Amino acid sequence: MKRVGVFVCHCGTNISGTVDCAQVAEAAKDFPNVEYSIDYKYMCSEPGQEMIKKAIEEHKLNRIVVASCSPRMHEPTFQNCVERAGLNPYYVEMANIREHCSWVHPNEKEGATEKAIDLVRMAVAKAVRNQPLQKTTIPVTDRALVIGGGIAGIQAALDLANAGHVVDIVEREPSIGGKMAQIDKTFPTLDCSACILTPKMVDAAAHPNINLLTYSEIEKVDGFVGNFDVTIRQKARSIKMDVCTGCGICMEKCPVKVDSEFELGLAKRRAIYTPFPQAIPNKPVIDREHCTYFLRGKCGICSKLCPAGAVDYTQQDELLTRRYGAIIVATGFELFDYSVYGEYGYGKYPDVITGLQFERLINASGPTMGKLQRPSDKKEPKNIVIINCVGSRDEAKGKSYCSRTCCMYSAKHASLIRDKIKDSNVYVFYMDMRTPGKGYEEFYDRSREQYGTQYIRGRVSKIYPLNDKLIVRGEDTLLSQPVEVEADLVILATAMVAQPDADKLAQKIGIGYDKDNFYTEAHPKLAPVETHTQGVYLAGACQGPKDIPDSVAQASAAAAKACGLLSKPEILTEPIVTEVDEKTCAGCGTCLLICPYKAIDLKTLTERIAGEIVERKVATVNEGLCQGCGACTVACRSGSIYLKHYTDEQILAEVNALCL
Amino acid sequence: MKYAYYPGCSLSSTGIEYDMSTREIAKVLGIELWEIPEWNCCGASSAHLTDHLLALALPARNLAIAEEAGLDVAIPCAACYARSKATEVAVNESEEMKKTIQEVIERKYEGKSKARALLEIIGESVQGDHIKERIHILLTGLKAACYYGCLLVRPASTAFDDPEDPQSMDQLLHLFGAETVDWSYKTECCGASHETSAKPEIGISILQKIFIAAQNAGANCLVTACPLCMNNLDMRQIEVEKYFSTKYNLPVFYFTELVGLALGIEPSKLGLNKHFVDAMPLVQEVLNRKGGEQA
Amino acid sequence: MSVNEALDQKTPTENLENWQPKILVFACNWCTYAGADLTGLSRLQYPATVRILRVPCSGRVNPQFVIKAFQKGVDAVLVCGCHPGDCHYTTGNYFTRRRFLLMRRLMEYIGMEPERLQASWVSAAEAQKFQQLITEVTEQIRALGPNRKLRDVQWEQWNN
Amino acid sequence: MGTMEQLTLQLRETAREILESKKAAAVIGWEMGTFWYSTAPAILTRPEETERLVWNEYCLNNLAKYLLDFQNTDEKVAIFARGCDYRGINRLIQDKQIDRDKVLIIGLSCPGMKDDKKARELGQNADIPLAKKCEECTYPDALAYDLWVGEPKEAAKPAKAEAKVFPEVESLEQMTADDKYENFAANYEKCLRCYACRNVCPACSCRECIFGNSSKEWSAKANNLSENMFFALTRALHVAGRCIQCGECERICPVNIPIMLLNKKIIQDIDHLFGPYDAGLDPEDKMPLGSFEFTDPEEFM
Amino acid sequence: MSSVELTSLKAKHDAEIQKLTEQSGVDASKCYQCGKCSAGCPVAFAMDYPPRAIIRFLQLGLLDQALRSKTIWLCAGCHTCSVRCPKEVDIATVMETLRILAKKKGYIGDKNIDLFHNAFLKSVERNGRVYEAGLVLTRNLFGRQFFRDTGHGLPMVQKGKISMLPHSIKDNGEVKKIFENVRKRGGNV
Repeated sequence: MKRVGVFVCHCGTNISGTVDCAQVAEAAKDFPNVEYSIDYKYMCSEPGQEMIKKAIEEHKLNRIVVASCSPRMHEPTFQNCVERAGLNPYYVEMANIREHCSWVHPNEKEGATEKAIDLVRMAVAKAVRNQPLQKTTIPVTDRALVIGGGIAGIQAALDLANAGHVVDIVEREPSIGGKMAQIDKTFPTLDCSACILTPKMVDAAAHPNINLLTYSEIEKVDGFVGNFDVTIRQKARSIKMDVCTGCGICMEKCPVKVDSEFELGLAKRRAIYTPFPQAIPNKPVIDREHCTYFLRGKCGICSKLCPAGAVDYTQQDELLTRRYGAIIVATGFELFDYSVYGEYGYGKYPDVITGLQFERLINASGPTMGKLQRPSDKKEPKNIVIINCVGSRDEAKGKSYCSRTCCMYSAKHASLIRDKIKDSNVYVFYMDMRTPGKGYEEFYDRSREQYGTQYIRGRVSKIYPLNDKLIVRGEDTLLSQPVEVEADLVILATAMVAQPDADKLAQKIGIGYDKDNFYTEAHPKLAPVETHTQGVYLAGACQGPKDIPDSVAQASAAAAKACGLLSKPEILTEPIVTEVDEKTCAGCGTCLLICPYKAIDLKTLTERIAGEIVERKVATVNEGLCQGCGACTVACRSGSIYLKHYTDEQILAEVNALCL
Repeated sequence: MKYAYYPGCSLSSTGIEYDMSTREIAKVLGIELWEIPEWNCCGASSAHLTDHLLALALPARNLAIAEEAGLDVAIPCAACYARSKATEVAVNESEEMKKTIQEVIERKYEGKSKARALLEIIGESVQGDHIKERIHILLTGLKAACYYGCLLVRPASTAFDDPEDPQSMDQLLHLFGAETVDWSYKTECCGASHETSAKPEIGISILQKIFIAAQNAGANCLVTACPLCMNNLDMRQIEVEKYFSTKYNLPVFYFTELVGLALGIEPSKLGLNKHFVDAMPLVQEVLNRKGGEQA
Repeated sequence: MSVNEALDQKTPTENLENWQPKILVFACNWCTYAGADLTGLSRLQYPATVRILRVPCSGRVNPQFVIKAFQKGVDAVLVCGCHPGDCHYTTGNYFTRRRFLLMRRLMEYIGMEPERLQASWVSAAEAQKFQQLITEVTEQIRALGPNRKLRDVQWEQWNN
Repeated sequence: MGTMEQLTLQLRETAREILESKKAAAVIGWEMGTFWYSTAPAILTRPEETERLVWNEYCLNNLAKYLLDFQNTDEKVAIFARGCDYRGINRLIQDKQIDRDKVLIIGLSCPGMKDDKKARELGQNADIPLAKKCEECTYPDALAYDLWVGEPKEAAKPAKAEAKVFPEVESLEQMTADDKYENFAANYEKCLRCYACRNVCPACSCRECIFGNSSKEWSAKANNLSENMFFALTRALHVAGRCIQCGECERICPVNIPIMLLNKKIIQDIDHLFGPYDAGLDPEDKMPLGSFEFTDPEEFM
Repeated sequence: MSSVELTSLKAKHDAEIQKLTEQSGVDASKCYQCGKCSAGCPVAFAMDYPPRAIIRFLQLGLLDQALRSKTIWLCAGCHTCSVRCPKEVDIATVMETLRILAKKKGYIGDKNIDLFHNAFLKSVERNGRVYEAGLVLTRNLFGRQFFRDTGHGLPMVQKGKISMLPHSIKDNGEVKKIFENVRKRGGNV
């Protein structure tokens, strides 16, 4: 038997100044199931709440309607109140007769009172249909997964580890370090990238709370916040990690030479290799695609030479499944492949290089030991052209966004070139200079004033070879004249783009990504490191182009968010989620298409029909993932998926009540 | 394969050798060309620059006749091709435009008959092994700078080859034993597509760049697929040489002439003797190698 | 009962001069409901013709609710939610948009005046927009008069 | 192309072969009905039964929905399919009601069926017009199939997807609001709520329809005009973006309600608002109401 | 250098520029003035304004300046600009549309060019094709240039490249009808 109590609040005169509260309370007495109805000055006050509690006891009320201010204001107050009186908090329903009534209709007293009565009638109709709901708790596994071992991933892992949480870093390359390890100097301070990165790499490797899983990839992510079950593929390294001493003899003697990924094709590496000398872990892997032993079954030199006997050709990929409470995605970026630019030679001209290749060319530990020479004939270039916005701000090439770091790194390159080659000329073709960072504009100023970089406002239309030069043709749009530079070397400031498989990873984890495959934050301003999937956070350039300071800052922010989650043994979940009526669900899967959280899945139901065991598919909701929007319920034709607390029945009851 | 053939005005006059060589090689390659009866001028840039509808309607009549015969149209001239393609695209993109054009030309054109560049058609017809048997002479010794011009592969949305670095002509010539050079003026405008020659100094300096680039790339001839380019590159070459007191000596060929040569067709039947920059010495050179290099 | 008879029967008995329309507003919890709260906090006035029904997301609003509302005697229905891109649940309002683009055209097609089913994006900050919206819709519906179409006379008789 | 008599023989031959070789446990086709102008769906399981199969100008039934009879079996079922059956089959596949690999589609090219009601009126010797749904058909042939009966041919498909326009919908749109409503009401005043339209519809495959399920709030007990309209509009919304335009609902309606007028309106609107879409061509495609674009129009917002 | 008063300009030409946008199907506001078009233009060196500046004129409402420029007449229509534009602005089409409009307004940037087109089209209308010797040499031999280029003329005839005899196609006046129909629809032919 439903016994409803109605409590009409005056809110001082805020409500009663316009609405005849006594009349409302009186009218409510006639509504179906209403056993008790009263008005009072301040319902939210201590005596007001006492009044409710007492009425519940005295009149055996089991549904409560409070007509007062907005539920966004005091719903929790009254929920707590009835809970203290021994009722389920979801038995409370509120009628907003202040913000939605008295305050907006001060000159329509009669109309406002009539409206308040309607609103209470609606609330009563709904309250009668409210079901008890329980907040449930989910245990939280105190272990974090960081995907990606670049600077963002390392920073996030260190912060979490220092806060006392165990962290696994999964990195698909043989070493952590990421793109920052390839960079020579960093703007705007020009300090050496390796000098500030490698200590952090060492810290991460040595930290008792951090486990490195290099040469590993994410295979599968199941579960939900606090309880992600992640399957990690540890690729066969062909090296026994616990035996290898990292002496490097194997790498010296390996007969196979292939382009080094780390040196971006500017140098060779062996088939057994570490990507770079300061790699962590500093133990090699065998590249099975190129290793003679794996290709032809012969060779085995590394195995023969290894003093520790660490080479193991029989190693297999291993799958490892672990449970994590939180995931930080820090998978970084890739560089735009400029070979789609026919007008820049489709990547055919050896002396047209990318900014990152330039970093290797000018790096003291790079293929030329830091001597700047052009790839084709090893000559020292005198006239160097840098072209900004290659692959960014270019809709025709599919990327409309500004890559955010190129203006600055081009200014850095220009300065570094002039540092190395005093009699060189550097021309930077730019469209707009974007230097919104601390000390950035000053850095750009120095590249012009101190280093004499020539800035030309215009996009280059064509590069073509003439003898041993590259003719670079552009317009100086400030002069309104076509200009040409006879360049020895052209550096393209290519854009940062999402990892080529970013979408696939996002689908595995269940997070969103934008048209450019960068991961989508939960809110661009107020939740910039969260994702729409609770417990998954973003750090670094996987969310959008970012420079090092921004990546590090975001990594620490993501770590702080993850700490907040991991520091509690369990979390409460909102019980307003959807549920499936398996009897009527036809398993058509339309709801799956609608859910933004991938909270719905199909499962197989086995049942007995006319004596026969049959199987059929029905939808099932993961309550840990469902956020209770209810969009799926509308898509369900048979009404087989419903949102608790906002069922069709409840909403229609309100509609009916409004018309009575 | 059978195609409706649209030679266009140039091919019955300045570009006559293009017409001759096209018809000759088509015979050998088994391509049946049915000349569109009483075809009209495509309107060229004159119509294009005067009235949008006129520019679409003039080629539409030719396409309509071809459509009636159920044939796609083979078009040698890059300019005629560009105009006709524009019509085909416009009709297919908009029902309204289709209706308007049909009303203007007072014929039915549904956009089914496609405008196709001769280069593309020939390129397709030589695919497969059968062509090997047809080759009489390998064009060894030719170092061709393939000059596609600006209209053949633009706009990019409807182009049959890459607008910055097209390959179809290069591949075609490779098949017949010629070398082609990698150069970056393949699709730079020669200035002929429009009346820039009303200001000769403009045309001259554009042409000069093309000749220099071809020379620098090591080419000993230019090859084109457009009678307007041909006119400009061939006839004006001497003029440019005079103007800059230099000598390029780059014979200019239609790709069809070279294909014809390789197929063993007599040079005069291909119109090779009709060039301004004497092409015969180079042709002779190739022919003389015939003994040693016969396919 | 013929159609015309049915229509006649549905003529409300109230005096039309004092008649006030009954407008149902579906408001999403995160934007429009909060926007309506702000309208109150800002003391912006609008006619007492609307009844706001709170839903978590405009994506929860089933077009069938609209038909039911008309059946039961509502004069107009407004569906409100977050602006595209601002949905608390990321994508809910994009589905709302598709559903109600079709629904609105369908209702117009069967003879419902388009003013009687409207949709609008109102953010938590757009108090003024909410005020104007309600004022305008009320004016439009007052001009149209009570809704008779789709009404379920039987239900009304049984329940009153 | 052979005559329909010849094709009937081929149909039987094909069906027999399938059943004999056990490629499928049953074959769904058509057999003669009570009258010369009627046929009925036939579900055959034994080779000798295949002699009952016919393929004539009155094979009006869409067969797709009969596949649901085999929902709980593991056996493969063969089904004859023209364009409309084919689209119906895809509808059921997309709605996960049947597995593609449990269906053996035998493709047919349809010349268009004749109007059985007219046939009854005019008699056997008269020139009988095409059924309305066939007159408007844009996909007469199965677009993909496992077997094909008849002359091999490339399936006829509309050349380019364009937003559809239905003249009868357009003319209705021109009417005044009150006339529209009167027209709508007059149509649904007649509705008996027999649910034949639902039962025959390949897009209606719920285990339990909300109409007739008393545990759900939607279905009112009353059978009055208002509730009839609710039923009509709800059904139109439920098949929105999913209707394959087979026209079976309208054909089957015992009181001749022009049901397709609602469905076509929605189809036309979907085409114009979200881009041309024909349901049931590809079970993998994005359903208009199961997806969205950021750039969808905002005409009413 | 006088300053440009932008406020009134916009209002004055907004409608016309809007129409231009519709006709050409090209939205000049997409352009961010990078100059890639002008840098790649084979005739930019001869122009009074680079193509980029023409687009800029349209953005600001300086329609007259665009219409009176030589640039629109010098454009060779090679579409290099359009192919390379990072914002997918079809500059070549803008040039064409401007030229047609300029002609309608009687702004003829280059008399010779205009005369040539008129004569060319007249020939097409009359004969269905272009045959006259002066036109056969497509542009090279036209008008005053004819004499300058007589050096080529004679060999042309000798090489059998020019027929001196004009003749018409037997099209039952279809081509003439096309011109007429275009005129009926307001075509500026």
